[in-house]
Amino acid sequence: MSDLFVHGGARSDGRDDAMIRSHRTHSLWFAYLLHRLSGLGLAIFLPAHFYVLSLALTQPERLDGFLHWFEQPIVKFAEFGLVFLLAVHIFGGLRIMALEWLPWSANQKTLAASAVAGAFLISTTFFLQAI
Amino acid sequence: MLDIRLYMLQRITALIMAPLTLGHIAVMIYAVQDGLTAAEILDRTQGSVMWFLFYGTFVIAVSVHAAIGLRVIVAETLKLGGYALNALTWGLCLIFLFMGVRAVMAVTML
Amino acid sequence: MDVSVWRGDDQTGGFEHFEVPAQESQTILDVVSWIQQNQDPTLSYRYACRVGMCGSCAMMVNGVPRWTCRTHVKKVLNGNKLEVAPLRNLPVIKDLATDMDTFFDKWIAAEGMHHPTKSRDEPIEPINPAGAERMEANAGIECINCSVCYAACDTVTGNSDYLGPAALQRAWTVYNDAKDADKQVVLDAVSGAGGCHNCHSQGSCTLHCPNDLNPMNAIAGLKRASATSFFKRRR
Amino acid sequence: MPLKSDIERHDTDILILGTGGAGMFAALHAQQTAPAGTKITIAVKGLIGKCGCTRMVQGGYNVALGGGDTVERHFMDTINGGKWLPNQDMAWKLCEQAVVRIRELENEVGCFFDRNPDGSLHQKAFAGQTADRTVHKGDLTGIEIINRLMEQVLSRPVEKLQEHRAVGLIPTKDGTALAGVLFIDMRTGKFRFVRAKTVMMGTGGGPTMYKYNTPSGDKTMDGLAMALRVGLPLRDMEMVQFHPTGLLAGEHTKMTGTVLEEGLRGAGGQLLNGSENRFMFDYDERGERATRDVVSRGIYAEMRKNNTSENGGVFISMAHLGPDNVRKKFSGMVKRCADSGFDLAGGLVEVVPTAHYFMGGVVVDADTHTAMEGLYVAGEDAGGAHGSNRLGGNGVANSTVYGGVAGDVMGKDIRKMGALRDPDEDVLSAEIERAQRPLSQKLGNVQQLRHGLQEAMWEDVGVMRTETGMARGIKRVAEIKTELLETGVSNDNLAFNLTWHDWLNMASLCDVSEVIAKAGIARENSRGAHFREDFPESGSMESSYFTVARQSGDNIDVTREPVQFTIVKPGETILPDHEPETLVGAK
Ligand SMILES: Cc1cc2nc3c(=O)[nH]c(=O)nc-3n(C[C@H](O)[C@H](O)[C@H](O)COP(=O)(O)OP(=O)(O)OC[C@H]3O[C@@H](n4cnc5c(N)ncnc54)[C@H](O)[C@@H]3O)c2cc1C
Ligand code: HEM
Ligand code: SF4
Ligand code: F3S
Ligand code: FES
Repeated sequence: MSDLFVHGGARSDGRDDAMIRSHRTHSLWFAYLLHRLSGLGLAIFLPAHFYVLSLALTQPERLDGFLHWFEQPIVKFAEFGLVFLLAVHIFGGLRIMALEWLPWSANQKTLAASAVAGAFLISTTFFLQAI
Repeated sequence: MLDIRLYMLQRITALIMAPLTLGHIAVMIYAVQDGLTAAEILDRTQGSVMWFLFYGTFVIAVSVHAAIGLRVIVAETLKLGGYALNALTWGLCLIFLFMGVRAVMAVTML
Repeated sequence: MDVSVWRGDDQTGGFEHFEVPAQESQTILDVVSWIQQNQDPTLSYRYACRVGMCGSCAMMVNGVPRWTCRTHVKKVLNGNKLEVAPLRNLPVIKDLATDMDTFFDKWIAAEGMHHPTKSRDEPIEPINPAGAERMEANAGIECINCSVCYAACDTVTGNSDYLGPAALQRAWTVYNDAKDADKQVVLDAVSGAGGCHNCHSQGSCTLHCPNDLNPMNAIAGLKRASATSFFKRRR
Repeated sequence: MPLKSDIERHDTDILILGTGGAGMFAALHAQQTAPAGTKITIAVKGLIGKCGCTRMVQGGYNVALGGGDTVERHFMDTINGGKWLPNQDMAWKLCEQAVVRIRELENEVGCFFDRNPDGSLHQKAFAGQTADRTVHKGDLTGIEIINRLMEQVLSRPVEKLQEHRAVGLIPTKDGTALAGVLFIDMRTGKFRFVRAKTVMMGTGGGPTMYKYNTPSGDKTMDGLAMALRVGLPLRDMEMVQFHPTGLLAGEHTKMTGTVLEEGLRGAGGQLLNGSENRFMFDYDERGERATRDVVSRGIYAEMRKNNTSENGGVFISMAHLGPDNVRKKFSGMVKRCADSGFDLAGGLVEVVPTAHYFMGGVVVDADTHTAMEGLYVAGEDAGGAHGSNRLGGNGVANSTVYGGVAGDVMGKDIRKMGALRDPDEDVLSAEIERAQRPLSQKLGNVQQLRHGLQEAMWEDVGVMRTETGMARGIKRVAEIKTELLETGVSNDNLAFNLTWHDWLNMASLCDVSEVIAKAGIARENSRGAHFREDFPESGSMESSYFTVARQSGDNIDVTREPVQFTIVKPGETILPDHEPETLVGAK
C-alpha cells in the first residue's frame, strides 16, 4: 500500500496539535489540505467577486475603476492565485468524485499529482494571457 | 455533519459547476487577452438569456456547495454543531445567493 | 535509548523520560514493558497477544499510530530517541491505555455485524470464493480492530460523531456479504450525520493500517453504493 | 488502601468470566435460552474479544462435515490422540456439537471460512487426524471467529465489565454453592463483588508459567487457581502441551515463545541444530513431520546436548523450498518474522518448544456442571475432553461447543433457581486480603520472580520429566511463592496498576505450577504430553487412570481415578467394519 503515498519520515512532535504531524506527511493528506484551503479561499473570494460585479448595476464607473485596478501586477498575481485555487479545487474535486464513484484505482497518487499539475497549467496559461 | 442528503447536494452542485467554471475560465482567458473593461463584459452578457442561465445556475449551485463546504470546515475545526451549525449553513447559503443573484442581475439584465 | 513516555490521564499529563537499554530484537512493546518492569512499576499500557492479532497494543510512536508489539525499534528509532504516547482520538484511561469503547460503539452503530439469513439447523451456504462480491468482502475481513486507522484520521479528530474508517470498512464487508440479510440497514446506518459521507479521503487510514487493509477504498465503496441507492429510492 | 466496606456490590443473574470462544458463546446462548428479563453480565480481564487465545487460533476448527468423514471418526481420533484418557462423553459431545456450532458460526454469527472453488467449506488435515477436517480462515481463523462473536455480543443487551479481573470465587456460608465472584476493576483499582445465580468460568487456563509460552499475556491460570481455592477437583493437571516451534529471540522480548505455524514443518521445513545439521530423524522416522510432542522432545534432547543456536534453541529453515515460494505460501508468518527482524523465507530462524495449551482443568460433566452449584466451567479451564493431548483444531471446537452448552444449561437451570445467594463474608474478606497483600509489603521486583518460576518449570516440570526433577521443581516453586508473599507493590495509585496484576498473576501461576508438578509425579507413565524419562512406557490402556488434584487446607492431594470407557474400549473402535484407517490423501 505504501507505494501509493509519498511519505515523510518519522518526526517527533508529541500530542500537541501541530499542523504537520508525522501521521499526516503523505501525499493524499496534502491533497486533502489543498482542497480544503482552496475551497476556503474560493468561499472567501466569491462574495467579493460578486460584489464587484454587482457594482455594474449600481455604479458602472466604479466597476471600471476596479477593472483598471486589476491591471496592477500585484492584483494580477492575486487573480492568478484565485484562478489557480479554482483550478486546483475543481480538479481536486473531480479526483475525489472519481475516487468515490468510479471503481477505486490504485493510482491515487498519480491522480492527485496530475490534478495539481493540470491546475498549474491552466492558471499559468491564464496568467500569461493576462499580461 | 454531512449526511447523505447534504453530501449528494454538495457533489451534484460540484458536478454542475465543473463545466460552468471551466467554461467561465476559458471565456476569461479569452477576454483578458486585451484588457478588461466593464463595457466589454456587459456587452457580451447583457440581455442574454443564455448567460443569465449560465451564471444563474452557477450562483445557485455555488451557494449550496460553498455553504455546505464551509459548514463542514466550521464543524470540524470549531467544533460547532446542532442548531447553530444549521443556522450558519442556511445563513451562508442565503448570503451567497443574495450577492450572487445581484451580480448576475447586474451583468445580464438590461 | 532516550525514551519519552506520556504519563497522565485525559485531564493532565506530560512526557517522562527514561533511559532504556537497546537490544537486538526489541519491539516498542518490549521497551514499554521494560520500563514498567524495571524503572517505573506504575506505568500503564495494554497488550494481550503480542503477535499482532488482538489489536490491543496500539500507541502513537514518534507521532505515528502503530501496533507496538510488531513494531521493531530499529524501524522507528529517530536518532536515539523514541516517543511513545497513547493513541489519538480516544479518551485516555491512564498513561498509554485508552478507552476503546467509543471505537466499538461506532462499529456497532455502523451495523458492523452479521444479520443472519439462516439458522444453525440449515446447511452452510456454498459461496464462490472468487466471486467479485466475495473478493470485495474479503478485502477488509482481516481487520483486528486495533484502532490505528481511527487514530490516524483527522476527520475523526474534527467530528466526534464520525464513525471512522474501521467501522465503515466493516460495514462495507457486511454489505458485500452474500449471506447478510440487511444491506439497506447497513447503508442507512452509514448515511447519517456521522456516516461515510464525512470522509475526506485523507488516506491516512490506509497508509497506517498495519495489516495493509484499505479502509479508504471501502468507504468509497459505501459512498458509491449509498449514492446509487439514494437515486433508486427517490424514484 | 481500600477497606472491605469500600467494595462495590453488584448483582446480576448470569455472570460469565472471559471473552474467548467459551465466554462469548455462553453469553449468546444464555441470552437465547434464559427467560426474558434475565440479566446477563460478561466480565473480562482485558477488552471484550481482544484478549485470550481463541483470537490467536491460526490453524483452524475441527469438525466432521461428511465427504467420508463422520462424527465417529472425529471421536476416535480425539480418543486416540488423547491416549485413551479423555472423558468419552465430553469428547463425543465435542465432536457431535462441533457440527452444529460451525453452522451457527457461519449462518448466525456471520463467520466466513475458506471455501473450495465449488463453494463448499475447505477442510485440511492436521497431524493426528484421519480425515481432512479442519475448517479455517487462512491462518487467522481465530480473528474471524472472535471478531464476529464480539460484534454479536456487543450488539446485544449484555452488561459489560471490561478490564475486570476475577480474583476469587465466593461460595455461600455452607460452601456448597457459589454466591458470586470478587473482581478488581483494573481501571480504578477498586474491588467489586458481583452476585449471580449462575457463573460460567471461561478464563482459558494458559500454561504461562513456562519460560517459553504461546498464550496471550492476560492468561495466567487465574480460573484454575480460584477453583483450587474453593476446593474444586482438577483433573489431568500434568498435561501441558508444548508446541515444537516457538520463536526464540532472547529473554527480553515478548516475541519469544510465540508460535511459528505448524504448517511450516508440514510443508517440508527443516529443523537444524547448532551445527546446522538436521537431527529429527535421529528421534523419529517421520522426521520433522512427527507429532508435536515427539518433535518437542527431539528439540529438547538436542538442546540438552548443548548443540544449540545462539539463544539456546535450534533453527528452522525454509529456504530450500525456495524463498519466493515460502513468502507466498506463508505470507503472514514471513511478515511477522520480518517485523521482528528475522528472515523466515531465506534465512534461519531460531525456535524452541513452547508451552501452548493446558489439557488439565476443572472436573465437569458434559453439561459443564461442576461440583459446586451455580458454577459452570467451559473451554480451556475445563478438563477432560482432550485427555493427555489435544489435537490441533480441537481447542477452539471445544471452547465454542462447551461455551454454548454452558449458556444453554445456565439458561435452563436458572429457571429453577430462587433468589441470589449470600456470600460467606469471611471468604470474601480473606480473598480481599489475599489480593491486597503485596500492597503492604516491602517493594520488590515481581518480574524477576516470574523469570525464576518460568525457569524452574521449564527445567524441572517441562518437556521431559523425572521424579527427582519434579520434586526439585516443587521446592523451587515453593521458594518462589514464599518470596512472592514477601514482595510488595507500590500502592500509590491502584488504577491500571499492572505491577499489582503481575503480582496476582504470579500468585495464580505459583499455585497451579505446584499442582502440575504434583500431578506429574502422580502419573507414573508417559502419555501424550506427559513424558517421564523414569517411566517412558505408556502403561496398559485398559487400566488407564487420570489424576485428580484437590486443595485441602494448605495441601494438594492428588488421587488417581480410572477412566470410564463409556463409549469405546481400548483396542476397539466405533467406526464400521472395513472403514479405512485414514482418509487423508485417499482422494
Ligand atoms: C497461538 C495459539 C494458537 C492456537 N491455535 C489453535 C488452533 O489452530 N486450533 C485450535 O483448535 N486451537 C488453537 N489454540 C487453542 C485455542 O485457542 C484455545 O483452546 C481456546 O481458544 C480456548 O478458549 P477459551 O474460551 O477457553 O479461552 P480464551 O480464548 O483464552 O479466553 C479466556 C478469556 O478469559 C479471560 N480471563 C483470564 N483470566 C481472567 C480473570 N482472572 N478474570 C476475568 N477474565 C479472565 C481472558 O482475558 C480471555 O478473555 C491456539 C492457542 C494459541 C495460544
Ligand atoms: C467556486 C466555487 C466553489 C467554492 C466556493 C467551493 C467551496 C468548497 C468548500 C468550502 C468546500 C469544503 C472543503 C472541505 O470540506 O474540506 C468544498 C468541498 C468540495 N468541493 Fe468545492 N467549491 C467550489 C467549486 C467546486 C467545484 C467546481 C467542484 C467540482 C469539481 C467542487 C468540488 C468539491 C468537492 C468534491 C468537495 C468535497 C471535498 C471533501 O469532502 O473533502 N467544488 N468546496
Ligand atoms: S483497518 Fe487496519 S488499522 Fe484499522 S482497525 Fe482494522 S486493522 Fe487496525
Ligand atoms: S483517514 Fe479518514 S478521512 Fe477518510 S480516507 Fe481515511 S477515513
Ligand atoms: S498485543 Fe495484540 S496486537 Fe499487539
